[in-house]
Amino acid sequence: MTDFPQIFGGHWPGVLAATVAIMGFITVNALMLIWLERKVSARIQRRYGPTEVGPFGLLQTLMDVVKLIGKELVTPDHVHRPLYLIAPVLVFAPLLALLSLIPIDEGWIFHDYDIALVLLLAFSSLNIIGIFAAGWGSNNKYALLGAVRAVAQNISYEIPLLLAVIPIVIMTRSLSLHEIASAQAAYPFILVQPLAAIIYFIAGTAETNRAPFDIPEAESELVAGFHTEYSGMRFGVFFLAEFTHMVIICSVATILFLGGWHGPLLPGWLWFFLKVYGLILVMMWFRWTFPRLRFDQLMSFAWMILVPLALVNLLVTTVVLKL
Amino acid sequence: MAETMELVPDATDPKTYYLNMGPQHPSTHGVLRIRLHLEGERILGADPIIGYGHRAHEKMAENRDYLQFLPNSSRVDYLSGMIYNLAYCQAIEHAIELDVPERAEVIRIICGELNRISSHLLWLGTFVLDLGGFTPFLYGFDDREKILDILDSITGSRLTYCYGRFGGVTMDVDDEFLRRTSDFCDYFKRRLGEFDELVTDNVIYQQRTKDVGVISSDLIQDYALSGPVLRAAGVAHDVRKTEPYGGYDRFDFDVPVGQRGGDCFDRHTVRMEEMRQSLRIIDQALACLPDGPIMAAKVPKRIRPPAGDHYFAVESARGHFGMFITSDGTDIPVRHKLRTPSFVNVSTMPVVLPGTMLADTVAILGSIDIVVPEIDR
Amino acid sequence: MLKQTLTGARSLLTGMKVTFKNAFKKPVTSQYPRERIEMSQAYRNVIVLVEKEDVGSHDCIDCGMCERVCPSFCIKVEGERPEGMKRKRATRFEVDFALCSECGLCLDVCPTDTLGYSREFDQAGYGRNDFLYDLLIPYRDREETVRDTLRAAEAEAAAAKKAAVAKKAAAKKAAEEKDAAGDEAPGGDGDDS
Amino acid sequence: MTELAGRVTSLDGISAADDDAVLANGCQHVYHSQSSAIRDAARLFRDSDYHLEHITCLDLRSDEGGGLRLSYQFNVHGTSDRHLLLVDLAPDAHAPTIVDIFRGADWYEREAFDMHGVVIDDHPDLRRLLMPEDYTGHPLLKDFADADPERHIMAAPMSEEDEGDG
Repeated sequence: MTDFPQIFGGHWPGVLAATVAIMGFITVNALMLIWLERKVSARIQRRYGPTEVGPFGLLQTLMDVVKLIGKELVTPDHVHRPLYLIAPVLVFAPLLALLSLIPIDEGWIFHDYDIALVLLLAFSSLNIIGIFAAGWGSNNKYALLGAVRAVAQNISYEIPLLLAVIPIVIMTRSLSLHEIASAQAAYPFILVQPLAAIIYFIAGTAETNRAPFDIPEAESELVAGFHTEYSGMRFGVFFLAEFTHMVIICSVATILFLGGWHGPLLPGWLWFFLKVYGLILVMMWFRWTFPRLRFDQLMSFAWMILVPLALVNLLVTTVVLKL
Repeated sequence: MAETMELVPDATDPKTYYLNMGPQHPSTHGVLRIRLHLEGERILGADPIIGYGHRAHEKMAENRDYLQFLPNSSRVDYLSGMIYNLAYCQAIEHAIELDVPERAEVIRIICGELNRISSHLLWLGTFVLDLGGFTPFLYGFDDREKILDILDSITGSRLTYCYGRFGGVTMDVDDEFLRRTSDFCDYFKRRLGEFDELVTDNVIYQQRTKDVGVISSDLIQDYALSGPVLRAAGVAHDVRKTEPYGGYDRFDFDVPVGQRGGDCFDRHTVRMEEMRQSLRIIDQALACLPDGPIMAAKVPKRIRPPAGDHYFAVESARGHFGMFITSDGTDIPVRHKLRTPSFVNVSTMPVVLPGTMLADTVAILGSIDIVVPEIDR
Repeated sequence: MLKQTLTGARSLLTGMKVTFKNAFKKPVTSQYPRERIEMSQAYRNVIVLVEKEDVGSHDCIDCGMCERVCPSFCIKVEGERPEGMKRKRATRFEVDFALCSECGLCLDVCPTDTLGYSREFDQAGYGRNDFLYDLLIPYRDREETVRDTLRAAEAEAAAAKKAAVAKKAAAKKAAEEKDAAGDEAPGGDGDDS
Repeated sequence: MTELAGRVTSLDGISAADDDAVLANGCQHVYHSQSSAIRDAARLFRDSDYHLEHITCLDLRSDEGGGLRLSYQFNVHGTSDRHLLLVDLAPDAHAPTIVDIFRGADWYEREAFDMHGVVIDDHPDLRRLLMPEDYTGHPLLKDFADADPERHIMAAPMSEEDEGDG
């Protein structure tokens, strides 16, 4: 294996360089995704979307970010200051670590841990602490409601998410993302695990708080949910985190079910990104098509439908593998 | 008796809290404020506080002569301004016993029904928006825009039409208008199928609306509900049928009723069906549009209804809209009471909301199709 | 339960099909400053004084009907009777468009039909006084010549009328004389226009 | 006169209005009522499946006297049979509540209190409806003076010469 981490080594300068690279990717990626989201929604709704800044309005989000950065950071009087200030950081920080775990192509990975999948699931649950800190620290009823909903939702949907991942782990006998992806050279696992793939994708959409599961920030009832009181770039960081989280969920889905970088003709990394952004497009398509579920329906959907289905799937997988 | 809330929250009960929904809130459709008493996400009490959009239409009516109130009439409810505008004209014609030429009557019906469809479309869009679906909102607006273009071509305005006059209408329709209207009808019949696919059949949409916010038949008499809210509860009452005004008795249409006992989904199906019935009326009206004048020959220059009370009701897009005009024989009314349907529908909220979830509040408010300025007048 | 889930899933897919189809249709919005939509023929905006062919200018006679009928009280008209003329001419016609509600009642009552709607649609301003329009501006510079021609026309019309009346009276007188000679009826002829 | 109208007029304090004296265009039956009889009448209408269409308050005060008047209008679903109950009140207006009979009367009564200053006795929650709670005055009274008279534009009635048929 040509070790990508060798380029940076295990040393501090390497870690720094990796961090910078990931930060750069996160920023550019979020800018493009926001543009894409706006274009997709516009086309679905038979509008044009951004057209003015740059070709096809590509630079529109850059301008928006410049505006957000230029804005005064307002800290309302009534907030719990430490929590309020640290919340955006808490939401954003775990995502940096997560991106470093994703193999983009054969050997293109910063750190190929043996337990990468566990690490990934653990880290991706961390940002809920940030969301709750934002809701609690804002000292605002809407924000608090949004935060409470977010916590309940994320905890509920972790379970089907995990249950959908376990069959893959059983099949490959590995927790390393790189190895799981490599194992799919012949065929992607979605062909043998379609149910797990669907459950993973639904639960993943819920994990990222995207529509139709966007109840923590349900704008029609909770104004803006947990980030009601945030403005300027603090709000921007929440936004950045949401889009990065989307990339992570879709990357993992690609690795687990869609065969990672495997594909004919095109180079591996290109296949990988094609699959990831294809999934992201589907998520956007969801968002602009469906109404939002109610909170209790969301919970019962997780516990009454997704968890039993995932359990049955797990059972069937183990039985079949044992035979 | 509706349980009313104390003005000071009960600080001793740490499990419950008060939430001011509005006056600035994305889903109150204007500046409505509802004080919600909540336990977690469950609503224990609701107290709508209105008046933020109060524009004193009734006081204005007492300070103007009858003709000068005309532009106000469509501003009472700006989403179905045509219906309200024509209703005021019809009320005055009714009071001074002025006959309207047949052509003007049919034109009024076409415009009124187009306006009803546009109002229902806006309701559909905002209601799905309240439930979190953004796209049907813009599809609804797109079709509504087509109606506004058609109405714009004869009235010159897009929202607050001042199209009716006592004794007729201001401008005659031309062939272009008739062609566009019938084209729209053909198009919209197909389009409604698309809305059904995208919205009505959607499982999430059904989950959010079925058995939610039941405004049942026992509230009907208490509150004198009207319009789609009443019909969703199962009573086939339509002012256009019970007291046909303005020539509605010439047309053949059905009054849809709800099948599920008056929940949000019933109100949805009733409105969808009403749009189809409106299309039916327009089709018939286009086929039978007579020639002739569009203004009555003898319209008195000074409108002086005989002294006494005059009540005139129409079926607006939201329900029974009544005008209670008390005249003393001069050209300025003593009192011009506007009995608006949203006012009645929102006054049921303290009874309907308790026991539902916070997200349902938004759905229920959306489903009864409130227009806040119409509540406040 | 399973059946419900399946029909639910199918309805979701149908919804996605609808949005997918719409995503490839042409957008219905227009890019405003670049494209402009043509205003409808009936379009209403701030009122203007229409140039009348027979006058060569506006034909506002300061009757004050529009001022009185306006529900928003946003019209101010003043006029004077030019020397040697019977009809009045407006010397001031102002509309506070910030108050106007475009109801069109003023157009309805205008006896000379000289009021019309302008075709503008993109007024904007920084204060409420920016919408105080003086409708006489386009006619100011030719007002004197218009008055001269009107005066001449009026005189001509009056002369013609007088001649006609005189002729009529003469004919009547002749007829009366013919009918009953000796019966003197005082002819109450005087132009009462 | 229908059977219901007969029962209404048989109540104490209610009499049918003379058709010639009172014009109520659009209403089939008109009654004059004492304020004490409103509740009985409302109960009767409720038992006959009628609903309360609106309560309107009028300011009829003039130099010759007169006071406020409440108009209660009842109707029935399915057909149309309007009954209008006119209740003349003294200038220091008090009226009984009918909220316990028709819950929908709640806001109408609060509106009458807010706009005309009619005190509704025994109303469970008599607050202002449309105006802010700290507002003084009752805007729909004829002698209500706006705090800023400059803003208060009165209509200029048309002059007598304009009268005539168009």
